[in-house]
Amino acid sequence: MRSSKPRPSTPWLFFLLLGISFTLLTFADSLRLRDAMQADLTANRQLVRDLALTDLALFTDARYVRHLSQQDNYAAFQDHPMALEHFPSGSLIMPPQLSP
Amino acid sequence: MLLHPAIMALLLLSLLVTAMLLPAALFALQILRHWNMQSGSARQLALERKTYLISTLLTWVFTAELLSLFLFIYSAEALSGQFVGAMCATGVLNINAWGWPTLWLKIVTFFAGSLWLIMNQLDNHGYDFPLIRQKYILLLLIVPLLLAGGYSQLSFFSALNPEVITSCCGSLFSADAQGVAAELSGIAPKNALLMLTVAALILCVTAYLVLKQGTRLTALAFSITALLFFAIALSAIVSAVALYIYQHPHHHCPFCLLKAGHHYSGYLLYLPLFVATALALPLPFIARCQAIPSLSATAHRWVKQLSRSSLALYLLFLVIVLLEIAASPLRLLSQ
Amino acid sequence: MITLSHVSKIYHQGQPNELHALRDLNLTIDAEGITCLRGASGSGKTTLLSLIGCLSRPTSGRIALQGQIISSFSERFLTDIRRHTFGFIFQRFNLISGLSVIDNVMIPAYPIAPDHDLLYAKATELLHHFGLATRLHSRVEWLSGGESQRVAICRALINDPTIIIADEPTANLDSKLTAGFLSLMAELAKNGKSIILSSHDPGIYDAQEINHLIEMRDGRLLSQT
Amino acid sequence: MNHFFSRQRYLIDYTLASLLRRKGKHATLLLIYTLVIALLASVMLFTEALRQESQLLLSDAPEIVLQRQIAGRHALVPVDYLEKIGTIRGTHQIEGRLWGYHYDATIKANYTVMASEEHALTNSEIIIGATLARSRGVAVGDMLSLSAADGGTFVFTIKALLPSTSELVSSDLVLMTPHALRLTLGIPEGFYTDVIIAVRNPREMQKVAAKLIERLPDSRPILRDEILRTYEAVFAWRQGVVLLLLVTTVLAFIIFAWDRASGLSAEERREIGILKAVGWEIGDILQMKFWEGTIISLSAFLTGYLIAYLHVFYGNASLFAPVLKGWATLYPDFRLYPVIDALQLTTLFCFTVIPYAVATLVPTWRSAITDPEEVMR
Repeated sequence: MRSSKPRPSTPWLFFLLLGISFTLLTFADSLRLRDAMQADLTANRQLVRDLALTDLALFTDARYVRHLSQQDNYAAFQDHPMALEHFPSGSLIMPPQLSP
Repeated sequence: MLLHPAIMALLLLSLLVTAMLLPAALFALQILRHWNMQSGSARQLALERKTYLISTLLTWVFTAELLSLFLFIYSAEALSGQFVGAMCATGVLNINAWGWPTLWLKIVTFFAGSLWLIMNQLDNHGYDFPLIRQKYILLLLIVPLLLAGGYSQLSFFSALNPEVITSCCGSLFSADAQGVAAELSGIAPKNALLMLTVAALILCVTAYLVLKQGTRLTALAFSITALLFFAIALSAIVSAVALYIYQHPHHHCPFCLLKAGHHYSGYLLYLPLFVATALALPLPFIARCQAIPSLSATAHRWVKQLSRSSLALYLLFLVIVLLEIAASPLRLLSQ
Repeated sequence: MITLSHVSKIYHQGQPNELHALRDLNLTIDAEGITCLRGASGSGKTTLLSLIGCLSRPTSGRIALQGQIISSFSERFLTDIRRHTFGFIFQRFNLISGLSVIDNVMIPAYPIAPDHDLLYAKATELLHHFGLATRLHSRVEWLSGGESQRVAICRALINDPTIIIADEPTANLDSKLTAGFLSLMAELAKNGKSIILSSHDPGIYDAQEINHLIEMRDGRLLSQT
Repeated sequence: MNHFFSRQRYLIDYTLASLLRRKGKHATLLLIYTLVIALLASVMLFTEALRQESQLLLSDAPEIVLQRQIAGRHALVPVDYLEKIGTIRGTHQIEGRLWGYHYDATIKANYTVMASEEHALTNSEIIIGATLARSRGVAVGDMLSLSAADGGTFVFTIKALLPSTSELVSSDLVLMTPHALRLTLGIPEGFYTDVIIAVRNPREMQKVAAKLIERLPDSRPILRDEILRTYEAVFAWRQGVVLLLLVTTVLAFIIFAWDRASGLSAEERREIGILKAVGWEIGDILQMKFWEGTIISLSAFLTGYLIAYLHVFYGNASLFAPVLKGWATLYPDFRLYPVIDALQLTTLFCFTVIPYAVATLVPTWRSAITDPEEVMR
C-alpha cells in the first residue's frame, strides 16, 4: 500500500538537489558569460597595450589613487603607513610595506 | 600578515577548533580519573552523556581540519600571485619555514583524526564502552598536534608579507631576493616507479595475510606497509606521475594537479590514496580489539572490511597512475 | 523474566533535595498476563517502571532482563533493548502535538528504520484495529481523551514489543473508558504480550483482568501475589 | 548502508515535520541567514571577479615603467634618458610616455590626459572615455573646453569616444596629440612623464631593472609583475576588510542562532523527552538536530549563494557597487567578468555554515540529554 501523503523529506531532497545543480550550473554559466565577454576583453587588452595603461580606473576620487602603481611619495596616504586617510579608497588600500 | 579571505577563514577554523578542543581535553582528563562503568551514580551518568557531546565536537573538529587542509592548499595556490618567483603553491609554502610543517601537521592530523573517529565508532558497538580509556588517551595525544598545527599556521600567515609596490626608492628590494624556489627535487622517475611497484606487491601480500588470518601481527604488517606505500606514492607523484600529467620533464609540483588545467586529476590520485591510508592505519588497533569480549565480533568483521576497502582503494590509485602514464604523450622510461 | 536484586535509586544524589526513590529492592516479575503495581503516589512505582523499562539505570543493584544483566549497560544499548522489548503508555498520553495521528504512531520506529511502506501499512492497520481509521491524518490535539489513549496504545505496539509498560494509564479517564482500557489490555495479554501497569485506582487493581499484584510503599516492596 | 540512509531519511522526515510546525520562528531565522550569506557571497564574488579581471587586463601593461624621482617626488624624464637606456641589453622598445592629470572644476573630477599618436588626431581633437562623456553630458562632435596650464582655455572637438565596454580601464581618459598635451598640461619639450620599456625575455626583467637603477640612480623602475602583485594584494585586502566588517554581521547572526537553539521552550523539551521515552537515543536526537541545522544552513547557503550570483553577475551588483567599485567621481560602468571557483565556495562555507554548526552544538546536546524519565512525572 502506498502512503497517501508524500513524506516531507521528498520535496526537501528535491529542493536540495535543485539547489546543488543550480550551484553547479553557475560554474557552467560563468563560463558562458565569460565566452560572451571574450571579445570585449580582447579589445580592452588591446587598448591597455596600445595606450600602455597601468591601472584600473576604479578609484578616481583623488589623483594619487587613480594610478595606484604609479603613485609616488607625496601621495597623502603614504605619509604614514597607519595614517587615516581622508578618502575612503585610501583607507581600503593596504599601506605600503616598508621592506627592510 | 595578509588579509586574504581564505586566510581569514583558515584562522577562523583554527580558532573554532581550539575552542572545541580545550573542553574536550578537559573532559578526557575527567574520564581518565572518574570513569566507572559499574556505577550508576549521577556523575557517571553525566560523564556518559557528555561522551556524546565530545564525540560530536570531535567529529566537527576533524571535519573542520579536513576542510582546512583543502583550504590551506587552495589558498597557498591563490596566494602565489603575490610573491616573487612563487609560481604555485609549492613556492608559497617555501616562503618561510612554517609552510611545509603546517601542511605536514595538517596531513598527520587528518590521519590521527580518522583513527580517533574509527575508534570511536568501534567503541560505540560495545555495550560497556570498552575503548573509553584508550580513546581519550589518544585524544590527549592529538590535542598538542592540533594546537601545534594551529600555531604553525598562524606563524606561517603572520610572516607573509606581500611584495607590493613600495614607493620608497625603487621597488627593487625584491630584485635582490631570488624569489622562492617553486621546484621540488625528486628522485629519478624510473626508480620512483620501480619502488612503487615493489611496495604495491608487498602490500598485496600483507593484505592477503590479513584477509586470511586477521591476526594482530598481520594487521600490523599491513598497516606499516600501507604507511610506507603512502610515503613512496607521494614521492612517486612528485618525481614521476606529476611529470606525466604536466607533460613536462621538470615540473614537479604536487599541488598544480588539483587545478582545472590538469582536469583535477590530483583529486583522483590523492583521494583514494589518503582514504586508503586512513583506513589502513587503525587496523592493528582493531585487530587487538578482537580480544575484547564485547567487541570481538565487530572487530573481526571490521578488520576484514577495512583491509579489503583499503586495498581496493590502493589498487584504484595504482590504476589511475597507470592510466595517467599511458595517456600522457611524455615518455620518461623508454630512454 | 525480570529480576531486580538490591536495587536502589537515588535522585539528586549529594544535593539537599536528595530523594531515595527505591531502597534495596528485591523483586522478580514473571510477567505472564497483566501485572499491576499498586501503591500511593510517591511509593516508587514510576521509578520502578522506568528502571524495568530501561529508561534509567539504578544507582546500585542489579537488574536482569531475560537473563541478561542490563543494569550496567550504556544508555545506547539500554535504548536498543528498550525499543525492541518495551512499549510505553504514559499517564498523560504524551503524544507529540502538531503531528498527525499516524506520524505519532510511527515515531518510535524511526531510529530502527524499517521500510517506509511497510511501516505505514502497519501503523494504518493498528489504527484501524483500534477504531481510529477515520482519524489517520488528524492532528493529535483534536482528539478526545479516549482516542488519544488508543493512539498511545498503537504507538506502544508499533515496534512489536513483548512487554507493555503503562504508568497510571487511566488517571485521566472516566470509569467507562477505564473498563474499555482494561479489556484492550486483556486482549493484548491473550495475544501473548506481557503487561505491567501501575495504578492507585481500585477500578484497576481490583479488576479481575489483573493476574499479578505487587504492592509498594516508600520505595520498598510490601507484598506480591 | 541502506539502513543508514533509510534511517537518515526518517530523521529528515521528522525534522521537517517539526520545523514546519514552528514555521514563523524558523522562517525568520532562515531569512536572516540567507541574507547574511547572500551579502557575504556577493562581496566575495564581486571582488574576486574584479581581481581576476585586473589580472587579465593588466597582463598587457608595459613590462617596465621608468619614473624619475627628484627629492622623493615623481619628476619629468629628460629625453636623453631614453638614449642612456637604449644600450641596455635585453630591452627592445623604449618609448617616452606623456600623460598627466587634469582637474576639471565643473564636475570636480580628475581626468587622466594621455598622448596618443595612434588615433590620427589633430591638435584640436580629442577622444574621451565613455564615463567622462556621460558625466559631462557630451557626445561625439561636441566641444569640450579644458583649462590650460598657462591659465588659458583650450576648446577641443570630441572626435570619438572610447568603447563603453572598456570603461574599467578608460573611464576618465582624455586622449590628445602630444603637442596639445604639452600645451594643456604644461610639459616642456624635451621631457616625458615617464618611460616605458619592453623587455624581450620576461625572465630578464629583474636584471634589466637592476641595470636601470645602476645607470640612472634617480630612476624608479616599476615592473609589470609588481603591478599585478599589487593589484592582487589590493583586492585581497579590500575583500578582507569588507569581509571583516561583515563578520560582525555573521557573529550577530550566530549569537541569534545560539540564543534560539539554547532557549528551548518547555514544550520542545517535553517533545524530546517523549522521543527518548518511546525509543530514541541521544545519538538519534543529536542526528535529528544535526539535520535540523543542516536543513537550515544548506538551504540558506545554496539560496544565498544563488542570490549573490544573480545579484553580482546579472544585477551588476547594484546594491553595493558604489561601495566596492570605489568612491569615484566618475563611476565606471562595466560588466563583471565572472570567475568562480571552489576556493570561494569553501571559504564562504567556512565563514557561514561552520560557525553556525559549532554555535548550536552545545545547546543541541543539552536538549538531547533530557531525561526520558521526566515525561513520566
